[in-house]
Amino acid sequence: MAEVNVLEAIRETLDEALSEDDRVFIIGEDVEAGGVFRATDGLAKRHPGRVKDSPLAESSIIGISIGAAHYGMRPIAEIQFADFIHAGFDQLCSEASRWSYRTKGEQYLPMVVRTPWGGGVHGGQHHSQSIEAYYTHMPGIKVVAPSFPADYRSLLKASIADPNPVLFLEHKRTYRLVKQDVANAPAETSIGRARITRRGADLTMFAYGLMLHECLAASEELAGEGIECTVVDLLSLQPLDVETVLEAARMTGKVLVVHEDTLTGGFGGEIAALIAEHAFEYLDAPIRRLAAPDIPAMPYHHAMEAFFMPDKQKIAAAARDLAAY
Amino acid sequence: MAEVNVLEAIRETLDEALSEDDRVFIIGEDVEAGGVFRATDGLAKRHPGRVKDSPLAESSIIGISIGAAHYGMRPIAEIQFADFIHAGFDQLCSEASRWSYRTKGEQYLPMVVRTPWGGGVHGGQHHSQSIEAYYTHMPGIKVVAPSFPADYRSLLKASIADPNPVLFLEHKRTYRLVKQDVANAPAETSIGRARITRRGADLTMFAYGLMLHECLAASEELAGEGIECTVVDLLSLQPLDVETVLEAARMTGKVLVVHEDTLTGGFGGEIAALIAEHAFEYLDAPIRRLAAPDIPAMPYHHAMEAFFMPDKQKIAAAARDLAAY
Amino acid sequence: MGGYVGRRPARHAFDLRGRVSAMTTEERRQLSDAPVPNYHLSERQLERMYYYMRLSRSLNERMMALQRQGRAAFVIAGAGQEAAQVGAAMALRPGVDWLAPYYRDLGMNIVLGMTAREAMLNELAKADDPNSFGRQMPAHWGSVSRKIVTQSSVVATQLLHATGIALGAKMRNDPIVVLTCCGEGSTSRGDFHEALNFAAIHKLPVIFYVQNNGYAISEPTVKEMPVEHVADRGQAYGIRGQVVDGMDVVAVYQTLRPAVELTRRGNGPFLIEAKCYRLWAHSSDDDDTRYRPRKELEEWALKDPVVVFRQRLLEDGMFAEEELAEIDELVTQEVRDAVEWAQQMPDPKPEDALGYVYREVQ
Amino acid sequence: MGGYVGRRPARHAFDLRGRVSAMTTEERRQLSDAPVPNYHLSERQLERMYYYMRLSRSLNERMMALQRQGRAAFVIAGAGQEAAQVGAAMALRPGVDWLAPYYRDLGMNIVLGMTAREAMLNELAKADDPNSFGRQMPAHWGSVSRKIVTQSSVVATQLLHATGIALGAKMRNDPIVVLTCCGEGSTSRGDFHEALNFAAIHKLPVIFYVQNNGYAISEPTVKEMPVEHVADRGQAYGIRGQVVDGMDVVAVYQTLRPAVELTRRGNGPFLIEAKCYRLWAHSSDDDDTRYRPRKELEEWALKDPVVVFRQRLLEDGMFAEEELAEIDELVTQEVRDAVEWAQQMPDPKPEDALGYVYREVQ
Ligand SMILES: Cc1ncc(C[n+]2csc(CCOP(=O)(O)OP(=O)(O)O)c2C)c(N)n1
Ligand SMILES: Cc1ncc(C[n+]2csc(CCOP(=O)(O)OP(=O)(O)O)c2C)c(N)n1
Ligand SMILES: [Mg+2]
Ligand SMILES: [Mg+2]
Repeated sequence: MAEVNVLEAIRETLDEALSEDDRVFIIGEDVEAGGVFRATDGLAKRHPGRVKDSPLAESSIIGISIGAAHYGMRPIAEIQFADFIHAGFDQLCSEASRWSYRTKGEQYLPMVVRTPWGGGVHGGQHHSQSIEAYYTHMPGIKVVAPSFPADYRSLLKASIADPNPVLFLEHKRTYRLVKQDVANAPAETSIGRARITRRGADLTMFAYGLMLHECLAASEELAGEGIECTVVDLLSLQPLDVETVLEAARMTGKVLVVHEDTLTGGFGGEIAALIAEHAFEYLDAPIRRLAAPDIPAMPYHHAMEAFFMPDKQKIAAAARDLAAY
Repeated sequence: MAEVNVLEAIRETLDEALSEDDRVFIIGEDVEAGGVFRATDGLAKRHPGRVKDSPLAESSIIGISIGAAHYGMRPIAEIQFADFIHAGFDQLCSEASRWSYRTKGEQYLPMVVRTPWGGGVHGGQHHSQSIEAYYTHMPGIKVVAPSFPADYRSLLKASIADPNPVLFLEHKRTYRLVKQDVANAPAETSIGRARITRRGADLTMFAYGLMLHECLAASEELAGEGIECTVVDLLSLQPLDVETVLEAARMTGKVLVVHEDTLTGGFGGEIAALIAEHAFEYLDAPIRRLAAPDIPAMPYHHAMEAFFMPDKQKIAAAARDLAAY
Repeated sequence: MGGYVGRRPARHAFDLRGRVSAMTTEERRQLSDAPVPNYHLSERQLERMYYYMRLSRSLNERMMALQRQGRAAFVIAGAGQEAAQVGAAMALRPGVDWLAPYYRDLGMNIVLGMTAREAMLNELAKADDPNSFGRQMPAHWGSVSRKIVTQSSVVATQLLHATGIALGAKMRNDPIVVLTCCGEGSTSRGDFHEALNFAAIHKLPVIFYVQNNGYAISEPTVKEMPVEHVADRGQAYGIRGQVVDGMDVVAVYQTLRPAVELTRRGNGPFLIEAKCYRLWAHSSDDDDTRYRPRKELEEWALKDPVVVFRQRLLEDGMFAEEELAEIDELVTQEVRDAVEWAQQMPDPKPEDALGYVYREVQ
Repeated sequence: MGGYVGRRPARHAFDLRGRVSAMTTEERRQLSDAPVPNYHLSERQLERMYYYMRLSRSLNERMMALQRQGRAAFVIAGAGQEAAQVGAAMALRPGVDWLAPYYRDLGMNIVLGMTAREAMLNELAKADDPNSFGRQMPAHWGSVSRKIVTQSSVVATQLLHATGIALGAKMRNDPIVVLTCCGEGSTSRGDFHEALNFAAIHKLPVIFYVQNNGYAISEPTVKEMPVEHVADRGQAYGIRGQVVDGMDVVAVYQTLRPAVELTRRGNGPFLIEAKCYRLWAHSSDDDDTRYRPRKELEEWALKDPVVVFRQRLLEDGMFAEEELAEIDELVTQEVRDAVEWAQQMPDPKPEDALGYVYREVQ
């Protein structure tokens, strides 16, 4: 049986990449000891000198990865929590995202920045954040956010092989929670492709990360009530599979966009706007966004955390409303 | 005659604030010599010790302003170009935006970060950026982006008086270009209020900064063709005047959102999404966004710069299409 | 250290000062405020030092126990750094000077007036936690009345806030000092550099106090810096760097005290490094057996600052065993009371997640 | 300095090397590769130095003239820093060593092979500008073949890129050196600290080369740093800090040359500060009369590195006036040709704004 969880899928993929390509190396805080989530457990020993502890300085982790990628290495940077990537924002925005553009592709950066994002682990304000909206608004950076172990595997592979900077988002709540029989998983996917994970005629949900699982759970429940949902796993947020997004919206005419990030300025706005412009004639109802409230993500106490996060119940409730419209 | 340009309106308002409240001070690069755009010209001499040159370090400009505001001062930080604020992203996101939230308002930060944004001045990739999308997605920060001198004045005053961190965006192309007879200007506005600048029944444009002027110019032209436009000056992006936005969308049923920032993940997505959800029944056409293409902002050569930026012609063309829908 | 009683809220069950006066039957135990030879501290100060350190440690122990029992979600503790924290905080003028601490600084908070009950409200993320009302993880301190600056989890950002406070104070001719703390690993961050640079250029009244506990999570100091001492980093800014034995509360106090007053008098910033040791894992989430040799830990455990200080007070004849045991017992009761009390206190309601994103415009 | 001819593209109208050989009628002028006493540089090297400096200055002068005529939008120049740039770049092995420069480094680019024509394509943002094809402002260098790293306008970020290149090279046992440059003001940024810290911890082959020209736009050095020398900042990392007279091209070369080779041999990073002076305003947009005393400028103008080096070569009898005049004339022609040629070259088309946001997946 080849059932693995998200963390195992990541660790194995990293191990393979280190074995297959000696330009690949890992850099980040505490990665030699295995990282705080153990994603790099055992790799320092198996690949001596190629798993490198960095000082506690995120701008340097990104900036040095840029230099190393430019030189010809294939760095995989780990930012311990997505919440701490902010100090590297400038290196990502001013530098990594523009390297190819400003040299017309003569200079380029095959680098990956992996980071655990999202909530549901009592991480409080600084160990729970969703950061995708900042980086999907940064042409030149790719942003990937899988939900299932097999996709973590194929997209991490693709990210390492990609000649561009890829922000690889790992939902920390799913690390050990979500398992999959990888052998029987759907075919490998590639960066820029979304997947219609479930088909139903009544409405279409869009999600990624933990929320994809909540959407699937809600859909299951709704099916029992006679409401059939289409669920789209976006997988890759930048580039976004706009065709699949529009097709899935047109299929049902009713759209529910779900994310864990706060509402205003969140990535859901982009999805909604695309649909409102390019699938307008097919719409039978207002485009509904379900997201966290506009407060700094996310309170620590479990009751407030639960209030903050969208979940199966909240999704099902929104979907019922929408279906009844 | 009280005609002043944007720069003069800002300078006079800063001067007044320094005179009226001895907790106010200015900090930033080259501000003592007047700043690269001369916004603080003469202020160091008129207010000794209260206009402070900082070292070339943006994280410190923001972080020190946070400390000073916390202590009880009213710092006005200047970031020389919006393009260089990125190194201060962490201090704004992790700290300034959460100060009040994480102490339930017991601790708070009356501070302003002024910065020149936008293109059209041959500033190339790093002296032309639009940064509003990053900060409108940061609950706890207010974001203001006026278009006319009188609004610069009243909103800068309001920003300095505000007990929260305010990002005050000054469109550098308009600094000397846009003039107004301030004495006869519309009434003072406050943070969180948009203004319907022009009324017309055929379609509604939303814009801010330089693009607001381009929208007005396009509307003038379109009026000659019999297309009557409503134009909304958003003024304050966070908090956004959602009511006025929805009202203006409902008035015409056709919406054109314009911004200078790149399309994907731009603030226009939020406007479009709000309308697609809350004014859906009133819509007679797809919601159209006109924005810069998804490339790192913005190329230096004037031909490519012009290609990048939306302008009167492009706006008029999009509006004609929309009106004909 | 005026205002000692005043700073302890009335609901506090155990009043060390009350206990001390009850104890003064014997002439020799009339705790004096005069400096004791070899210590340059008074008996009263020494007793307080021990009490604060003991309370800090006991609170941390009890928090960890609660976490293991599943009654608290997360603990990050100061065990091993009590001397560094208590000695430094006692050099401040409470209610006057400012503190921009870091997560391990429970000991500093206690010196500045945090009660055991408040510490437990914080640990349990209760609605009345005065630091963040359950909005932040435990050990993210903050208090307006005690002049303790709210903080995030992002290390080293507070060094800039402290610098900004010092700038404000200097502009207002306010004779205060700002003490700000971080770990040695955190000195790798750009904000450390930018803060020290600015503070030194403007000769601001701020003390950068680095508690070098040997590790940044799993990374030993050599992975964070190419020089032997954090204090060496001061040379880049012309800032006096000082190293002090952070396991010795008396040495810490004696180093910080003159630094605080010199800084207050306008001599500009200090960079002080307290060499100490993280006796526990990084946090309740961390398993330090993966990276830290047990032998090293055992050696350092012999230097446990609370134990060593107790021993020294006894050996020097400053206090009798019973006297210290009485403090220990007092602390035990105080902590027990705090846990029982705090556990009954209300949790935040789900909707308490909302509000105060912006402070209302007056 | 092999490959000198090879690095000059064929389309280049004037070949200094050709000129040199045409000149060798007189025995004494047979330019030798042997070190000259007092210089430790060969005649050939000295001639090149003068030529590079002269060309750099003349290009900058012509660019500024074009800007004043409205034929170029923006100029940021290296005037006053030619000695610091040419002396340093000549210590590198071209095509082997890497350069992560900053905007003023026209002189370095010339040493590493940039032609006058290319410099003018860049200034005029022409479609064929090899640095950024008109996508970036002038003086944002970059060349794959010359190992010059693309850069943004954001100061000091390149120090981390250089560190990353050095890390890669060390991992691959590639015996290269990375030279990276910035101004003194830029050393205030966090990225400076993070780069030096990492490079020193890992003993990487990178030289941090700071051209201290006295100002960061309007801010004199005292507003950027509390120590006298940028080189002092190295102490925080145990990095050898060196100060060199950046107005003296020979001194610069003699300081950089051993540093480059020591670094190549694994001795770890250097921090070298070249004391020079920004002879012009910050850029074509800046009016330095607002903040810079004319007297100071006049004093420094007497030390103009191009003039002083020319004088020295004459006084020491290294070259005759006619010989240097011939180089001057050659440069004048070269620049004139470059301007004429570049102005005819195609501008980018509007749609050239698109494309290459991502490199195609192979
Ligand atoms: C900017 C940032 N990056 C990473 C982390 C995760 N983190 C929390 S504590 C820590 C180590 C801090 O080490 P040190 O500064 O020595 O303080 P100590 O915990 O040892 O007291 C790390 C990496 C963080 N909180 N902030
Ligand atoms: C991060 C950042 N902030 C501000 C600027 C604007 N700026 C451009 S050059 C400069 C001064 C740089 O001074 P210095 O490092 O001494 O270099 P110099 O120009 O004197 O050679 C400033 C403030 C910038 N380019 N990048
Ligand atoms: Mg530590
Ligand atoms: Mg300079």
